[in-house]
Amino acid sequence: MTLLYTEVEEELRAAVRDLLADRCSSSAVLGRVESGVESGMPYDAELWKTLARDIGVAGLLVPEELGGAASGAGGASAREAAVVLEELGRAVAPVPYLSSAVLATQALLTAWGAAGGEVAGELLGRLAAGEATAALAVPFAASPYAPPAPAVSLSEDGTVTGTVGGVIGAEIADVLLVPVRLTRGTALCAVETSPAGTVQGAVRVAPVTSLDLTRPIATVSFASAPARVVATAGGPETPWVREALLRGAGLLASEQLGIAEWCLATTVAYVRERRQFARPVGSFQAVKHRLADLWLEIAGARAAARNAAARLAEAPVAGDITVAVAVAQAHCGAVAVHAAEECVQLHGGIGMTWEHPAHLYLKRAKADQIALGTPGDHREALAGPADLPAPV
Amino acid sequence: MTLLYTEVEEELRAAVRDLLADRCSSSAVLGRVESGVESGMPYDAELWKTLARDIGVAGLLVPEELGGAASGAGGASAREAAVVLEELGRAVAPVPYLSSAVLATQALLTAWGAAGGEVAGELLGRLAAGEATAALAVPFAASPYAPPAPAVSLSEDGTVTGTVGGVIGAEIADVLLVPVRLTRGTALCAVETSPAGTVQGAVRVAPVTSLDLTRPIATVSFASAPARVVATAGGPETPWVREALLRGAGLLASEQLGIAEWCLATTVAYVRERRQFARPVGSFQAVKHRLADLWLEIAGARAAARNAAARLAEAPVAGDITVAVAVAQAHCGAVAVHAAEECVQLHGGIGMTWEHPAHLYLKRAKADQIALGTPGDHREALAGPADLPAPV
Amino acid sequence: MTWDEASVARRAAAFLAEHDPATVDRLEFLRARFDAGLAWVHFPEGLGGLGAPRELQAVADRELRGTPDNQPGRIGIGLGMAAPTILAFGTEEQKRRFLRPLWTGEEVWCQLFSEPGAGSDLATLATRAVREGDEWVVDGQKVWTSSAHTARWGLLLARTDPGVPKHRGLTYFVCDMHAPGVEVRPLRQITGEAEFNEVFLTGVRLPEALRLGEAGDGWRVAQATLMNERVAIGGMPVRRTMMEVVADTWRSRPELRTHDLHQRLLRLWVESEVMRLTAARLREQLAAGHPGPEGSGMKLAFARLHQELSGLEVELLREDGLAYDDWTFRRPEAVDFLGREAGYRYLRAKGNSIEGGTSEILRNIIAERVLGLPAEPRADKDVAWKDLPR
Amino acid sequence: MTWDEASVARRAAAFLAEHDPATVDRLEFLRARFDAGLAWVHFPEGLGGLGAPRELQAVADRELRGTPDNQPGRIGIGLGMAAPTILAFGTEEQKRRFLRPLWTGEEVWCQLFSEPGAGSDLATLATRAVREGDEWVVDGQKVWTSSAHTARWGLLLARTDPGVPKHRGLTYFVCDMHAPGVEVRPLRQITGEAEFNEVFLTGVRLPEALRLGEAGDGWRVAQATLMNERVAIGGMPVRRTMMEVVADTWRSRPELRTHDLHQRLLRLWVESEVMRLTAARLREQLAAGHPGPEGSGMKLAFARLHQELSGLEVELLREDGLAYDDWTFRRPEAVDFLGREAGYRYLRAKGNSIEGGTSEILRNIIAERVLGLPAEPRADKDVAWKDLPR
Repeated sequence: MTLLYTEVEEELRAAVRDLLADRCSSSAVLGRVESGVESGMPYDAELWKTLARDIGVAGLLVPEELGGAASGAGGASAREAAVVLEELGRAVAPVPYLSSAVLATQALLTAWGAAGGEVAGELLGRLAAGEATAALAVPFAASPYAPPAPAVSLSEDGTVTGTVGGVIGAEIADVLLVPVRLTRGTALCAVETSPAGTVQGAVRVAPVTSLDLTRPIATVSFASAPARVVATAGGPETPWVREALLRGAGLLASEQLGIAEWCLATTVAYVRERRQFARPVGSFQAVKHRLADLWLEIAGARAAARNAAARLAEAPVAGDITVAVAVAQAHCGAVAVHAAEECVQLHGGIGMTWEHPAHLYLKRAKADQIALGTPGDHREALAGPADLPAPV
Repeated sequence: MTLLYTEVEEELRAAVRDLLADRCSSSAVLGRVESGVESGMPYDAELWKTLARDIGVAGLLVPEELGGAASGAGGASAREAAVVLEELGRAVAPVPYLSSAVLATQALLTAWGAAGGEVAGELLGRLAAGEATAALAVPFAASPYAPPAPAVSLSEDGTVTGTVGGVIGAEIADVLLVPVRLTRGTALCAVETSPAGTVQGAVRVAPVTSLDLTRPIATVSFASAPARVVATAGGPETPWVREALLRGAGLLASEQLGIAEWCLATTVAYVRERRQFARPVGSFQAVKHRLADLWLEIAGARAAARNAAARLAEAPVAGDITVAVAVAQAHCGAVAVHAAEECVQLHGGIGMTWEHPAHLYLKRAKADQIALGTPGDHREALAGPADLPAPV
Repeated sequence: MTWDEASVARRAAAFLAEHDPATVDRLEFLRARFDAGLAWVHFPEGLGGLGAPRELQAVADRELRGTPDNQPGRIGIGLGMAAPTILAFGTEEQKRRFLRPLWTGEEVWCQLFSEPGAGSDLATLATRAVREGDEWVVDGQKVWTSSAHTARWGLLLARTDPGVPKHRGLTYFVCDMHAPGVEVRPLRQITGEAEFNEVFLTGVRLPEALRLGEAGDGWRVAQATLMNERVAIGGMPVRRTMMEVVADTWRSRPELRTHDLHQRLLRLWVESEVMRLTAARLREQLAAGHPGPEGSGMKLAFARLHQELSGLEVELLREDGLAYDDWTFRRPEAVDFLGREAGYRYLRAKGNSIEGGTSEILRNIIAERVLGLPAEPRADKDVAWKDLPR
Repeated sequence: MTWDEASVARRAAAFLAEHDPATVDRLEFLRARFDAGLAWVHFPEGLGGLGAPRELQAVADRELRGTPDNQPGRIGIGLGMAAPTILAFGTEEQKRRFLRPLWTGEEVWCQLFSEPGAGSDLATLATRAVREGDEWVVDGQKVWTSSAHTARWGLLLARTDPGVPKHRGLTYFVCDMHAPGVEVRPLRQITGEAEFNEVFLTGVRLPEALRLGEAGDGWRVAQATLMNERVAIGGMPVRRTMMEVVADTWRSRPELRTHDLHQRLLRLWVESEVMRLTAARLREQLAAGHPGPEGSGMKLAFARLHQELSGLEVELLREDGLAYDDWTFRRPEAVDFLGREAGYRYLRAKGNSIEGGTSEILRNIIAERVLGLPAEPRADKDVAWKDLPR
């Protein structure tokens, strides 16, 4: 296991970065934010299509046998997905990668690994090929250590009914994966949203005015929506959700790393140029020391995020990944926010304006801090593995 | 109520400061530390005599009717005691002011306020006049929110037996005030240590090698030592101890303020003079900003310590002083340590040497952080009054 | 005469006897109050005051409570910055012309200091004012101007002599915001709304009579304005503190509590209390006649606390913290921390460490003016402004 | 030849076959190991090495585990700083003279760089070396010299030309610590003990043969020494980390636990783990041939974490934290965080952010060399050392 980037990973990074430089500049993202509020479609569907199909990022976690790129023998893995997330974070790219290719995909992978995973396999194939986009209908703020009980019920006629708030990626999803409660146990259901397979009004995605302009949340309601059962579990738990949240949290660290890196690089570039008192602002020692401290935090974030990705890659189905994930999230969640806050502050007034992209990163970083468990949740989860018991 | 210093308080400060400048320089304190380790007497008894008798600091909390200077009508109060503690902190003066004139005195004042307080009254008179020095035989690390159960027992023959660790001021005490357990309830007993009234070996004060060189702790053992009962209580609590710890904590904030002020002033003076890279070190912006932040913390410490002293002065016997005390301790305990740590760091190598007095302040500040409840204990105590309940 | 509490109270009673707020028109009432010297009692007679000690203003306010007020939130810059500056540096004529409608709220003021290239280093500003006969012709761009779109007058700092070091070539003007060549554009912020404006000045002609203070003395006049700005920010009355807002959220949502958040909240509660006590002590010092640069410290502490608390609130709210109340591009008249939700508070509080002097500049001020630490080496003090590196 | 794991292992086996550690005298064994090229395999042949890649040293160490070692803790400065500097800048004769007894531990080395007036600004040092014939006469005072009292040789940086800017007038010497005029006095620290010394140099005569590198080139030679120092500090192997020590205290004393301390400890555990991973990643980078100034970052993080953890441990211990283990004035040969108690760790850790480059200097290095931020205005770069303000 290495904490460095492999050559293959660097090539993938270059491909994604080139595409984003071309199609996802700050001004493009700001424009998308404006139009997205009006149209109700916050994502750049064309960009997403290019990423998913042409570069093939959607299938990085999906096994080769299902049409993806993942394999235990040197194929793609969570390490590559992490690199993609770094780049997407660096660009605050409005694409449903985390929601579809990570969260929904991980839920399906867990279901596929269990018995009777045919539906999961079929869905994974569509996702990997970039033919469909999915979303996991679970609040983005849910903690992997306390996944919410399903709020949706499955009727005997095979339809689902109920409402889930705080969901990401639903606006662009062709398939919604919904945890549902059964009389005994739980299930993961798949609901198609595209016109062909659905009843009018059976699925409603209501956008919520969101702190994060580039990845807003929505409320998803099901009213007797036709559903397929992807997997079932006998107890009150929803193992697919827990696994998706935990692995999603581990990979989110790489997105946070990307955010932090953009903020540091942009701030460094600004304070090198900006002059006050006939000197570059970046020559003032207090500014230098703060940026040095931030650099050190980010060096730590890189190591922690790489470690989480590597552990996830080593344990494609299960295994003890909690420590690596929790350490990465406890650290990276705070680092991204710190970096974005310093970026705004050290840009002075200009960083407070709508036209400067800094606020997009601040909002994304703050939302990410809450997403998939807060840093506090992840620290708390370490008390056991670190053998540092709480007071009694 | 004012948070400023009154003229009377400034005069008292000037008198104490002049005496300390004369008799308690850094080099004198370092010398006392060396000789104290050998002789077992860490305190400067002569200096203490002058402070207690000539300047009259020992009686600031003792009512005029008992020979002290305190009165509700414009006499001395906790406000003046706080000013004395600021100056003693600023000089890390090796005198038993906190142990005798604050902790022991407060325990006696609480006992005197209750029924049958004649013994307390007599002792308070001796203390106020500077004729005797007392110590409260309770661990200095005890929290006012969880005072320890008495570790000493009172026999029917009127003698006490048992051991108390972590006590300050015992080496120089003529009277030890010991909380004892009774068959039913508790009592506060007074044990004389001076030859006249004691049995050989009945009281033993064993010095403990201490972090704080200028106010070390000791272990006090009683073996059938003759004692007088000062007060009794029916329940398991020791109200005199709780009150002494809480009020002592409130006044300790002023000592911490004095420590922090010395550290800031000394550091500022040093970095103004010390040159590196052909500039005063104090002209480097990172150093300036850190010292500005420290100054702000200390401005807060002054307001909080003054507020605690003023509240204590307004409520000479009881009343709700917890918030003022807890806020002052939660803040000042950390500020003193921070100031001492910055003092060592910004002095560079010289601050790490035994010859420079910075370490005396670091050790005192660190010990004070533990004393009479840690900052965490005081914060915890605020959850109720601030109506910020803990998670369930 | 020497005013005391009783005599100010009598004056107010006599005024009320002659002007019944229930019947007199609001504006007439305010003008009469100004003329009676009960606007700001420490101002001179004839200029809205009585020449009384400043602290007696509280007596006048108490006696006149419930009568029409001048909506101080709307005209904060006029009251807090323009009025003391005009009083200190204005001509008799300027004082008579400007102070009355300023106080009654008939004329709103704004401040035209900051520029895109001159933020913390205000003295390096580039807006030019060139004398032509008995007029000045002004060209340049200002930014972060609140109330510019409602203002009748602006406090303008402009460069009149580029050939001398930057602090010495500035002159202070009252800018006629209705003059041709003044263009105001809203500046949208990260909160979605636009509290502030950019102001473009193109060939704006200001008569000599609108110069405030001597030509070349603008920096000194501006210092008075800025000092009053920081006092105003530090001493602003608040209905509820940020701590109270967050504490209420904590109390009302027990299911969101964790030990991590609890410990952090207790720390911030202590800090908040310490800041309250520090501010109270500072006010006592000011009242005792010992003002000082300590006000900079309060603004610094205030910004930090606001940011920490508002950040914690969003985190505490979890799913609700992912939502925002409104991104609509609006033009509010004042900051409203309490009327909006957690996300807004978090974003708006970021400005607290930038507006009215960044926290970095405030630390410099504390280090140099309070602690007496040496200034950094300066390359720009004795160089003509036009020769400075840019 | 090209060395690989197998051939180094064979070499070690052959060496062991000829030198049975059970029968050969310890010093003889070490000398023979040096001569066999198994001391530091990446050094040239004849100088204790094989000219092999650095990472093969681990193979030699593994194969020779359990045999007499050179007690690296005692001779850390020789191994970590003197050896690479001599290898890079020494003459053939100097390498042959010094490296063998250095490695075997027969000769201890110390470092004579810092002075009372030259700490962070090392290049401003004032110790003079004046040439007289083929000798140099040295006068000055050095400080913070560990091992000076046991050292045979010192790495000395002295000023040989005060008439040029400070970096250019320095020369690097090997100082004979047994020469007349060298006086070593212990320097007591806040921990009570004296790890370090002051060294007074009075008319110390050093032959030309002890000059290391060119006259006037001392700064460049010293940079090599310092770079190796920071690598050494960052990469020091530890038996147990400070985190493990504090965690053990936490586990063994349940009655001392509070939520405040628990939350802080969890934060530090995460930081400690992040630092471990960062160091592991840095080592991978180094092994891959991409070294960099990032090592400064590790030292910075290490100091902070050590200080936070040791401070928390004292606080956690409460009454036991008020005690100290020993104030006796002792002269230890090495720092021992583990053999002493919490109070010692707390005090000693304060030095971590000062020794070997203060945290302030390390932040400057990161800001300038890693982030490329501009240097501060410098007044001392082009001024002759003798004309600098003091």
